[in-house]
Amino acid sequence: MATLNRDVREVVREEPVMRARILAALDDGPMTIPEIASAIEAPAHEVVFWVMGMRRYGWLAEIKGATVDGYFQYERTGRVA
Amino acid sequence: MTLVTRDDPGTSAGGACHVPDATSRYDVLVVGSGIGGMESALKLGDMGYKVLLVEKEASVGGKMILLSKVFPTLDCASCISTPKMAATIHHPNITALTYSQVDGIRRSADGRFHASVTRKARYVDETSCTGCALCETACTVAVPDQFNADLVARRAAYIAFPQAVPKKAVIDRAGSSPCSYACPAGIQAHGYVSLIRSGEYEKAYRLVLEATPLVGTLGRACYAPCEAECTRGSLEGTLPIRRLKRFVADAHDPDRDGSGIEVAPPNGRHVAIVGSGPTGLTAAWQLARNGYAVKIFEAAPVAGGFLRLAIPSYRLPEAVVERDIDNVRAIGVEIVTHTRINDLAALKADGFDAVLVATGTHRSTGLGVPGEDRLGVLGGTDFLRRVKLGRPMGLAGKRVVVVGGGNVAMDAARTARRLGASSVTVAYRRGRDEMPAHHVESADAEREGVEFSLQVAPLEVLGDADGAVSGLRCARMHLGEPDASGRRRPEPIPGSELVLPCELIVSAIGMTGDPGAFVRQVAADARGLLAADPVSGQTALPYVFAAGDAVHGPTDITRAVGEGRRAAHMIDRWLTGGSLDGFDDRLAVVDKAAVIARQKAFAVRAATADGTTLVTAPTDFAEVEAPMTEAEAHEAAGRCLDCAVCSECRECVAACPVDGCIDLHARDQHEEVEVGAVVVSTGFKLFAADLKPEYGFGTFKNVITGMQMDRLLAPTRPFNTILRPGDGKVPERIAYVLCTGSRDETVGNPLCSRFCCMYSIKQNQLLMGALPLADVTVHYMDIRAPGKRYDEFYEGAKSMGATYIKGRVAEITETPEGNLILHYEDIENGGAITQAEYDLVVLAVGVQPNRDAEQLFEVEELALDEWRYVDEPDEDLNPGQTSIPGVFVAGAASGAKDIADSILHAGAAVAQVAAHLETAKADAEMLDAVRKAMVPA
Amino acid sequence: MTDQLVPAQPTPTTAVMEPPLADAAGGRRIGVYVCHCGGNISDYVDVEKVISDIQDSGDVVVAKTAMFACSDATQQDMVADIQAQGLDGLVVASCSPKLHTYTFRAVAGRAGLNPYEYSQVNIREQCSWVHTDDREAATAKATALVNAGISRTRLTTPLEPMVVETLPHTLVIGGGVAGLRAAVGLADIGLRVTLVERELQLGGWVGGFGAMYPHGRDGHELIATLVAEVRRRPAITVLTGAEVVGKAGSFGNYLVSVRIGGDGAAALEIAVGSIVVATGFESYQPEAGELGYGIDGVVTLPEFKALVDGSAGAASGAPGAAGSAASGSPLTWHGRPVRSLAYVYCVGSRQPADVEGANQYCSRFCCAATVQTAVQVAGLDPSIRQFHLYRDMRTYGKFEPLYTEARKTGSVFLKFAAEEPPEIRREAGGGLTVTVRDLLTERTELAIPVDLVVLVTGMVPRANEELVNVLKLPAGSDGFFNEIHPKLRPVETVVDGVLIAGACQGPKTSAESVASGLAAVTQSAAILKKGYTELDPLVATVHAPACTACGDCLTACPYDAISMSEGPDGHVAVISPTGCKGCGGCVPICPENAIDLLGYTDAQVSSMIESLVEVPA
Amino acid sequence: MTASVATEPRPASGTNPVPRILVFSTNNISDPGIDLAGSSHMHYSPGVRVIGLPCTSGIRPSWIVGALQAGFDGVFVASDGDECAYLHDCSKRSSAIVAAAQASMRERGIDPQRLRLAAICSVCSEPFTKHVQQFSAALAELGPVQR
Repeated sequence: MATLNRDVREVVREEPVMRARILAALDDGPMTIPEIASAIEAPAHEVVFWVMGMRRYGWLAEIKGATVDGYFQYERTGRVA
Repeated sequence: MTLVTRDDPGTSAGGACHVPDATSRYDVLVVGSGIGGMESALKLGDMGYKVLLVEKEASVGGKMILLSKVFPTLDCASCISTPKMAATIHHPNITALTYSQVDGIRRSADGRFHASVTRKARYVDETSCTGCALCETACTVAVPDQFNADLVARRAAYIAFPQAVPKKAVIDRAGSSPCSYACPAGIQAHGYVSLIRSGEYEKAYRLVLEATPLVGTLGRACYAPCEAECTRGSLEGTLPIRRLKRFVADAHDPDRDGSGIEVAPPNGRHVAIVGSGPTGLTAAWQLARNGYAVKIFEAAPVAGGFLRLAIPSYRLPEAVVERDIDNVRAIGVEIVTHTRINDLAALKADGFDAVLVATGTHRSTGLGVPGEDRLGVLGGTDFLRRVKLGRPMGLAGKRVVVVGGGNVAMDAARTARRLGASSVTVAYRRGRDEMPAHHVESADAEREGVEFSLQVAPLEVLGDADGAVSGLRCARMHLGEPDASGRRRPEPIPGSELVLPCELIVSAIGMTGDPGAFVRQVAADARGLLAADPVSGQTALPYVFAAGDAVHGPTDITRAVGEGRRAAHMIDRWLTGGSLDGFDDRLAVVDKAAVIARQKAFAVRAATADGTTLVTAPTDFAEVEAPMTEAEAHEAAGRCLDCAVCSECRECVAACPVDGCIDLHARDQHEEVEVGAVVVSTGFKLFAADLKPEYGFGTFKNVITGMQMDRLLAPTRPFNTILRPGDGKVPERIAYVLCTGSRDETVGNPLCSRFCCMYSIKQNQLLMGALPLADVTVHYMDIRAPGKRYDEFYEGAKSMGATYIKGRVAEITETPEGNLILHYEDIENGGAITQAEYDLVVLAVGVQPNRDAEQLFEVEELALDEWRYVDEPDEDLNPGQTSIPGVFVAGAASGAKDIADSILHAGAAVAQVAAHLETAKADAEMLDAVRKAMVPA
Repeated sequence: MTDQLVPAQPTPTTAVMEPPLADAAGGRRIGVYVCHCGGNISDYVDVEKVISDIQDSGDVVVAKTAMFACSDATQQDMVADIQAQGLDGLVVASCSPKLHTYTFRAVAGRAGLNPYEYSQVNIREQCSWVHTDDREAATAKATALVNAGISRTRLTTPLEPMVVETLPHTLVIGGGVAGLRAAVGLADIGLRVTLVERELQLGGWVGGFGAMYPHGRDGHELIATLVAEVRRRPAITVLTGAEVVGKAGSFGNYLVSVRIGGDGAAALEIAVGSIVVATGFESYQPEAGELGYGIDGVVTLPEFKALVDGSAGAASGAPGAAGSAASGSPLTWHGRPVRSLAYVYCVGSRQPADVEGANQYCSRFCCAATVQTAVQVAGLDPSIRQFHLYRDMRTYGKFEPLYTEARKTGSVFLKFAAEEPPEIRREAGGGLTVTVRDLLTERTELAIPVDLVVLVTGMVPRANEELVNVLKLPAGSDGFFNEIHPKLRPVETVVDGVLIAGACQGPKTSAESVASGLAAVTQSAAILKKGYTELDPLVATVHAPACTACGDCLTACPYDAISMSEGPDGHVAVISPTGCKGCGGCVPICPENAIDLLGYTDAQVSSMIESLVEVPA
Repeated sequence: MTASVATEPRPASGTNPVPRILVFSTNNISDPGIDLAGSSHMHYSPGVRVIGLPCTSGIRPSWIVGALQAGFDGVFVASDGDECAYLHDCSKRSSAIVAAAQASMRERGIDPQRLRLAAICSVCSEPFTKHVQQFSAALAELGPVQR
């Protein structure tokens, strides 16, 4: 797949585009990164960038304390714009 | 491709040229504010010396502040460095310039140094920024965060890191984005694209409104010079920037969204604008929002100039223009039509403080051949105007010849097709490639069935006795040498005539101005173009400004809009007593090659489909280009490369609570300083791990560097906890590969990097504390723990359960789950090549010299050692002394050092700096005494 | 130009109330400023309500909000208010004190108000931003915080930074490479120096070395150069055969006693501003039998280094002059040619923790010193076979090429495990055999016949109890002197103005010792160069009448800032304001509550607690 | 649960909506950590109020007891731990102060659980938030101090 090893700069740059899709995916409830990746059909390592960027700027947050098979779940915080 | 020229400092104003103040003097210049630089500056300051500290990043602190904890005490790096950072900034004897760089240092004959320092524009006023980070939250551009070792995004507007000192934001701008720079209308193309990418369509619409009310119009009829410059054009294709603008214009619903226009309170001044084309409308818009009372006088029955009188509706529907003009009316601009102005002085007498003449070029140039006065010969603009104003003109069954190769010719030809002409032929004297019409226009015309008769020039209009046209006699041409315009000059081929039979001839070979009755007040040239100052647009009558096509001849809408903005700016300056300049303060355009070079690779995306539907024989004036869907627009905007990093979307300006704190007009400032000594404390670079391809860094997502692990371990970490970057999993089996890029001739570095063993051991301990279930294995060559309490620290990690395996790792491979298989030599257990699987691998990258140090000195070269670290010619007795007298090196700029050794080394350098300054002072005093003694009594 | 279109921010509502005129005599006149921070505070805290809730507190004369407290305009406003209203206290409720303490102290200073009469109240980072979800509660909390700031300010007193005059004179103890370089460095900065050396001659260890790594410089020559530099500087007084036997006073003004000529000799009194301790190290002396030590042919690294230096001198200086010519070997031990030798590393270093009095530390210098010596030996005669039995080769940084060079010149490296050290025995035939299990070759046990075994002995702390007692120098668990902070303050000790340089602080190379000697110069100059230093006045004080002279506080202070003094009413504890670091650690120790930390007095903290708990009606 | 579970009615409603926690922090280390919680826009109870000191080794036990008697429901000591720049035995001293205060609290019938100590470093925004949230919840269960 051509997108397997995209430049970090390129992946990070797409966070604003991917935001709507990720937030939409999380409308149904909290998800782990592999779950988000399959929901939006994107590679998990790219989803890590988007989720962590969105977490940093307050769109989503992890559910503290518990992991599912070693993965944290992330949920919407209510920030919309 | 058009070459974009760099900003000419002579014409770009707006404070770009900073006149340096008189040279300021300091005792010492310290370059770099890592631990070595801070220690040097603090100690020199304590001794009473005046220190100038220059740091290229937005905060002092260097690399130490980014660490989790420090070995062997496991002190929190932040806790022990922030007090030092604050002390540095607040020291009464230290002037600390962050986000600044030393451009060059020259030693003068008296042994003192002269340095040029650039204070890079932060675009944020340091004194009024409160560090609240609202700008960062609002920013629409995401870039990798260098302070988090690229593990997470930051924004173009950002505060370096949570413990930054000073805690002030900065806006990351590499220049002007090519698209925005190319826009003659001054629209922030990059800005609205980045807003669309964020789903902020209404904000994007309003950003365009900042420049012009004609959003929908430009979204359709602009020839998009931005797209010609789009860096993405060299990849799979340019962004559809124009259509994105149309998308936001279409998405804007005034009833739902409101006008969103802020208007300053009336300032009591009145401006009259003659002509309601794009120049006049834009000028009116800008002036009215600035508090002026504006009235537009339009001779035609409708407002809009060419937008309503020339551009065919299939390209630009009337309703779109009307909606845009409503914007202007909505802020109180009065537009009177059917009113031709003959006397500009009368307007002044009527109470207008200034007048703008923006009458355009509506008069078609004649063919200049016999018979052109026949019925059936029409000027291009006249033809289009008749159609646009709805005067019936059935062309059913008629043959039409359009003479000319410009956009008006194409518009006329395509219009004629729609009116039912049986054939439409464009006659043009040069070839297809030389046609001035936009290539899309000529291509679309052809697709609609327009024929082209190229390299022909009219000789005579043929006709019948009643005066009706029957044909156009033409000469065939060939192309000779290039003329002044660079195009090859057409020359008739003797005896090569032909006749194009037709019933209607449209002459679209040029347009001229029509200065009308006020030509006695404002001079015009032979083409009817008004005389005005090329920069300000001011005419011989000081209160009269002229702008747009009426001055420059026919251009296009986008230039006309830009002319309107310029005219409004100049009129405002003139009426408020300012000098007539300062309109264009764009930053220099970024180098597209540099933009491309920022990325190692690009994923080629699907180019956006153009959305135009054309038929061979169009019969109506319905719009030919379909709108974009939201999904298309969102996706297309997502292809933007953020060439200038900051998109100038101005969201930060809107979010900042302090008025005027964020100022995108700020510019770099240059200072000259004179100092008695220099401390080079430029630190080191970390080895670029991808230079060891066998370890897969950059390819295997769960292979990270030691610095990345330090960030993951720090409480201000990029993720919510220690997770592997490949999929966000909490790692259970973690391996370290020591000596990555050190003790390794294959990468040209035979040296040991000195602290990688120790930081790895530190991380081992921290990992075992944070992830009690995790296994930690270290693949090492020799564990180098040669410092106070270092070996004890190593023993501590072993007793906590970390495993240390001697032997170099040959290769790392990846499993489909993203796990990593290390192929290594297990030296102590027989030396066989063994494999082990881990889910996270940390490469303990070593040190590389920071080549910045080499660039600092002009004339005299700063000697480097054989590994390109700053050389210390007498390290045994004078550590920190360099090859240049008065220049000292502190910390890792002279070779790998850990924190404690950097502190000691800085201390050593400082003692010698002080000695140097004292000697220089004593010498100067002695010289002074000698001079005094020589003065005769 | 569109910037001008943005309408001006609404003017901050400056709720200036009628200033209540002078309170009852003795009352304070406090000005309170509550910042909007452009919404960062006022969006979540009703700052107007805060003002109205606190304005009637006693002593508040001015209470205002400000859009930005830190803006120039507001600062000018504060200055004007302080002067016009005769304010004697200032409370600014805005952001973290880390951001603007200096700003508002300066405002107070400009207005003629003592900077310590100002209190910063953090209602942004610790209020509005953490309670964005509850405006009412955030407002109540902000009011309580401001009230606490007012309470604290009611009890402030004007304080001035203490100025300590310092003597431009440093005592350097130790005439090795670190001490000599420090003396030269101090003199070059304009300080006077007294250098005290216990031995009769200067030079220390380095003075005994020939070529040293990594630059091949000769130790004797380095010392000769330094000694010449010392002699050239009239500001340096050298006392050899001398020892420091007494110290009184405090930093900047110490009086030290130096005894010259051994026990019983008269002591010299010298007044100095700082003391640089550069007493160096001792070489580890193996126990008899430890790795064969005591067997003829088993030598320590310094012994071997001397042998090699001597041979090198002989080889280059006068060929054939030494006895080596006869044997045909440039290297001989007790007349026997050395054709092969083994180095055993980490002798006296990295000892297992379970050994009594183990030296657990790594001695840092010895790996590089040994490989450098091996290269030297190979230079004498490349046919000499050299075996290195090591644990980890620690040729850190730029020393790594030395290790490479040693391998290139024929040295063989064998790695042994700590728990399986090599065994050394003398064979009947007179030769030595070193037996080692080599980890690098499948743990093969090798018996290597050699002519000489070099025990790579590390550094141990120099025993010098008298000096430790005189200077009250703390030592770490490894026995080396302890710095105050191992990362950031490596030459300072808990005793102000007493600095440690060179290997007395921990194992170092010669060049590193020089660097730390110079770092101690810098540290001395930082406190002595100006002739005075300024100290923060927020220090502990004793309320003498309450003091019962129990002495508990004396042991509580690691900085020796507290002493017992004879007062008019008997003994009382006295805290030296220049020795006190202002930590307050003695405050809770005092059973009589007789100690207060200025700026954080019992009365102030108690009144702040009262204000903080209060929930306004 | 201890015997001090609310047996008395709580004070008049509205005066004590959330447990009030007095925090002693240190100017150089823990206070910046608490500030960071703010600049990261984390949330904790508005009952938390902070007094900054140079070092937690300087806290008088009487301040702690006094705070609890004056109306605070709990006291949290955010100490420097090993990062203390003043006292190498800071942790030990701070613990001793806490122990002394708890002894004094016991004498007065105040549950020693109302006093907590933790090392909070300059970037410990999350740990601090977590500590005071948990403490707040625990104090809510304990109910008001019986005075």
